[in-house]
Amino acid sequence: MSMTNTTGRKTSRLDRQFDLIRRREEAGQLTNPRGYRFARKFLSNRLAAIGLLIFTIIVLVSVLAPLLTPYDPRAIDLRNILKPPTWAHWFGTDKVGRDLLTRVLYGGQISILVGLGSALASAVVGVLIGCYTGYVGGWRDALAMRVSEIFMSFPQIILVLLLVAILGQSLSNLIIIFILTGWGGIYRLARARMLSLREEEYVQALRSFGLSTPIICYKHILPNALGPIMVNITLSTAAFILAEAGLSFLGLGVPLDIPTWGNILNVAQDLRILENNWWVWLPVGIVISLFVLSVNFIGDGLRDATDPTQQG
Amino acid sequence: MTQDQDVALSVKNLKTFFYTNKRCNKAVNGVSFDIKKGKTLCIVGESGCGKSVTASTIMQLLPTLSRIEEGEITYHSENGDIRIDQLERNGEKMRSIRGSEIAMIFQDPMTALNPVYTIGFQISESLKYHTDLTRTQYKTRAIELLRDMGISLPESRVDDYPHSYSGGMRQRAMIAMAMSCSPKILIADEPTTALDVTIQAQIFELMDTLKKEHGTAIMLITHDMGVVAELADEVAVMYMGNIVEAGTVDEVLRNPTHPYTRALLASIPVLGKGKHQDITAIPGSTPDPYDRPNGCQFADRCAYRIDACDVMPEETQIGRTHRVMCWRHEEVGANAAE
Amino acid sequence: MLTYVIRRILILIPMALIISFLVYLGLELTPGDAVSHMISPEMMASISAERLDALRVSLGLEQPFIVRYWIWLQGMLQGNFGYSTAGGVAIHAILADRLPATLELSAVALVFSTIFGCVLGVISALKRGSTTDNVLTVTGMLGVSIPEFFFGLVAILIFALKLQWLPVGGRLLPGYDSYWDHLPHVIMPALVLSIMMTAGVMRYARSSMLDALSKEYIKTARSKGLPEWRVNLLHGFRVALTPVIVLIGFRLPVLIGGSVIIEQVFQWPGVGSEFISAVRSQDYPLVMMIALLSVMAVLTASLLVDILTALIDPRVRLDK
Amino acid sequence: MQQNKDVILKLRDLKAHFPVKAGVFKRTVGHVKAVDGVDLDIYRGEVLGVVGESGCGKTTLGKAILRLVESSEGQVIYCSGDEQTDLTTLDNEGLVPYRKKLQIVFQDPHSSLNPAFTIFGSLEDPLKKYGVKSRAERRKIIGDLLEAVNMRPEYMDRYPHEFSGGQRQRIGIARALSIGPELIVCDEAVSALDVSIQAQVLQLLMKLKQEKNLTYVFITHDLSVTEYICDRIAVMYLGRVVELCDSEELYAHTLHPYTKALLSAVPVADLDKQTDRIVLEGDVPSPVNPPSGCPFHPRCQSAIERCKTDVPKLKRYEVDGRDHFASCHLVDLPEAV
Repeated sequence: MSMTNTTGRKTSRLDRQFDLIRRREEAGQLTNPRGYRFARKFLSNRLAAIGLLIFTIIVLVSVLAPLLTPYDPRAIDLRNILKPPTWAHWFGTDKVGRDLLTRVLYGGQISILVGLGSALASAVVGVLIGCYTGYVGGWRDALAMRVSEIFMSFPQIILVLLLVAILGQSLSNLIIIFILTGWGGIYRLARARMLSLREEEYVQALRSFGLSTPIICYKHILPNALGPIMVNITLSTAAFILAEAGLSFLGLGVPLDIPTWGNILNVAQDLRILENNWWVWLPVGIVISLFVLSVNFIGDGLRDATDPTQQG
Repeated sequence: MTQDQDVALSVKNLKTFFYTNKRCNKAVNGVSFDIKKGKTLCIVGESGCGKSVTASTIMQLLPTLSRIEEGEITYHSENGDIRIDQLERNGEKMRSIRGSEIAMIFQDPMTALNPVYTIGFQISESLKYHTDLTRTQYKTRAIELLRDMGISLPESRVDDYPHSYSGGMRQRAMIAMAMSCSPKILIADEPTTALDVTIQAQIFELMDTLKKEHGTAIMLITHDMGVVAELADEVAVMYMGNIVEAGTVDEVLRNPTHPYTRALLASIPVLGKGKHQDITAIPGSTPDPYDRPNGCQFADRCAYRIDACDVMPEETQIGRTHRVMCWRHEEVGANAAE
Repeated sequence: MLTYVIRRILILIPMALIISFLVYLGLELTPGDAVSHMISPEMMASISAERLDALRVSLGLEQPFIVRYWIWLQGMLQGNFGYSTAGGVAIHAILADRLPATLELSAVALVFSTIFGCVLGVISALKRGSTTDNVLTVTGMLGVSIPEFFFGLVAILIFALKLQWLPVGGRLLPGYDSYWDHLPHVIMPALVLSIMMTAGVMRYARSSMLDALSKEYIKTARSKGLPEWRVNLLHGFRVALTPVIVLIGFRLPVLIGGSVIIEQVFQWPGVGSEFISAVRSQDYPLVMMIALLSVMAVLTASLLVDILTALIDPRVRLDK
Repeated sequence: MQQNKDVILKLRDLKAHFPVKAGVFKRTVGHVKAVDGVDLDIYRGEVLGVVGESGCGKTTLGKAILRLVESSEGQVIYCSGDEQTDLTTLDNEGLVPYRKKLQIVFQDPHSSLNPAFTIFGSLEDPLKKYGVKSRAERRKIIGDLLEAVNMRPEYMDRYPHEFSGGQRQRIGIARALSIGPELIVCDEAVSALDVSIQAQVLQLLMKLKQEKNLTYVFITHDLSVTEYICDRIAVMYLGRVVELCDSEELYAHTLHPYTKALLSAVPVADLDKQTDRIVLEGDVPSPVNPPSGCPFHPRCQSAIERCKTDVPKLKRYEVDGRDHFASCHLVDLPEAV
């Protein structure tokens, strides 16, 4: 079937796409898509699908670490110090002969826990406060806003280090600190969404029935704000994983005896290791980057899938 | 068809399709009409009927994921005919027509003006690209234009930003911008839908004056039959991408020959006819553009439906200017005359 | 406009006061003798216990908390930031020594990332869906996903250790102090820091630009027959610029955070690496002062951003 | 006065002012006088039209009746038999029994339904609140409601985006009906619909009114629709009612110059009925600083000196033996009537 292009302009890549769509449309092959529009759009985004795959793989191998490797992440083996990758030790061994692959896998458990856990927990805090104060407005809103402004005017790493200096170094402290520094962003997002959603007519309809504020704002309005909130959770997961890695790299994050991705990288501050023993820091650096990249891909995919203005 | 001397722009069998979300929407599916000098052509129809797309197509202001499939848009300029559909979208030739030969005003004056520039700046942009005026003359001309459009204190208003203008004033400023280079054709895409009736009356009076004084051809897009009755010289009624009926305003409103036109006129309350006027609702709703009926697009809602309606009716000329797309137009027309 | 600026400043003052109060609270709660925060260690060593008590009284330390805070605040405003517990050095001297290095690094990164981020973001948005756009998008994504210190480590390995083009770290060797001598030192940390920032700015500039381009007035501008560059830059970019500037203001904390780690990686003698060593040695006065300083920097930056957006966007300026 | 009719709602000097804040300290520098002293009686079983241009306060008036916006002064008195309750004095709890009697239908079919819930999900919570405990019963009620608005009961498990504008508007009406109200405020209920759908919804509203003995306050800017559907019409300008009378009376003997201009400005889809348009000058003034005297005087073509200083009161006139209220000094002049 030949397409008549009477306009006489040269055909472009876009034109060829259009021709294909039109041909299929006229042949009746295209029907209104069924099923979840959201899932379809998300998975048709190639990067998001790749991201989801990488994310799943890394999470799975970390969680299943005890089944996948025969080594103990803390077992010191002084006969095998700083060995390059071999069949026995795929990622080689570190300064005290611990198997690096094992440490990367077990480290993933902690790093992902810190990243995902802090992101979810700070999202819960931020959303609970943001939804309510954004909906009711008035002095509660003003107060929450001021408090978040104070938290957010500290650069995150400064506040984290400040709290580390005061509270001391431990895994739970780190998560608490991340929640304290992380709730502000998602609070603002939730509040901003509320400010526009509370003007929607269905909200006024609910108010005209005299329904209670928590039911209106958490049950009825919140689901409509979930899209951007989900995107924000993925982005803050990425940010927290980077922050954990950075802090542990400096030796100020998770205590050094617990393996985390950042703690493994800590030794790379030593220039001799940096120059001579690439396997100690390069693989784990790549794993962190890949994981954060996959989370960011997922976040972008979520944003496109939840944004109704996106076409394509 | 013989070419009238006073036709400013003619559209023949125009098809514009949209390709969003990997689907093909035949938004405009073969429409033909002429815009005549010094006359107002009203294109009337409900949302999604393709009336705005037709306007954007003439200006080549379509979004990226859409294209002109077929048909001709010919602009009869003083220096010979120009086939607009063959010009490059944002090419030099198209740009030289936009704004200077054919100008457009939009539905929502609140969003159609750039909030970060003064009204004067936005008017002078047109002047800069289509006239030989100097920089200093821009402002004088902009003030003149604003005064012509009935804006009080134009000397100070010209330096204001759009958000300090009211809706009616913004639409006047839009018209000032559109008229700045004395275009031959003015396309108005629902220019008063966002405005109040008293302001709408002001804007229509202004457009009427422009038509009379400058001989501008006006293509007015509207959904309001009242506006058609008051302003149009000619009417084209659109439904789902086709012009189902077209003709002079007398022909179409007094003797509607397409069932859709008839049903539309019967479904709207008319001011002054009192509480007991007969109103007949049109059953059903407009079809999904991706799941259109095969033949006549109105068939599913039509009281005159027959089996033949499964095939798209042809356009029939029933008077010199009156044409209709319906298999049973004779019976419909006869009923209307009763 | 003036009302607007005054309003912004008036909002800022209570914020600054509350934060300084919190910092003082932190200082009081952390271990250490309050006197030692306020007088120099030499003086401390040379006086007797009775004199010390007398000094406490004269410094107002036996007074209620809020009064002590007031005295401390007055000192702060006169430039008396107290003394570091670790080295016993006056904090203002440490800052005077370290601040220029940090400012140098941040300024380079800020300017570089703003310009390149905007340019690349705009290109990406204008060529939406093209190969250029896809490549830029994925690159940008990589840029925000690789930890900055890892990026720095790879850079050190390649350019300093393997190729030996640039020094591993530090700012100036003793004895060399002309600007050209220290240029090689600044290149790597500044570029690493800039590239991280650029990716963020680019992603944001792209979406902001796409947003602006979808507006109705873009259609109006085209309908006037304006050339594409004018439509895209004067009508699109000009409007897209406001959120980008706001973002850059918001990213200042990120920049400060990034520079803390980058300074450590490259042994750059700035405030950031000082901060980390202060945290490690639990030198609370210094930790608090640097934190306070960074907050003040953020607050000042947000004020500047507000004024800047008001200047380029009449809606902001004339709204109030 | 029409004493014989049964009043359902009395508005007495109702005002809704919103503060305008400006300056360095965000002090209140003035008030948007959205509704500025409205006295109205709404009779049981009637359709009262409230018309006016944007910014005249008609929507605020409708929402103030339901306490969706808080009024700053005046009373909204709900009458039932001898019982009279001022709704503005009640707290949220006290208001609950009256919420049941008064409901609202909104303008925008796209934002009036929650996109995250099915129709059942959106409609069931009010029913729960008003005592329908079992889920099966709620499904039954909602199914019946959908049938009442000419839709299939099984549609209750669909999401709003699966419906067209007209269908959504009918669902909005079903929602308003769900707890059996006596009075429904229709806030521009058909304005956002396509003309071919408008008539369907209008006829549905009329049918329901007959069946359920409802009272409507019909807020709209479309005078043609008002004439067709309303028994009485109140014309608003800058927060006040400037003219109030029976629908036919308003069109037959227009008293207020603003109403005259408004009526003449409406484009009529009838070639034989073209009238001379009265084109008003200028825009509606800001409700923050309404003009002195009669708020309409700067745009009024027949304004006299007195209009600039004296605020005209809404007075009763008798035209052909029927009540007709208007607030205009000119009507008092002997040559006017």
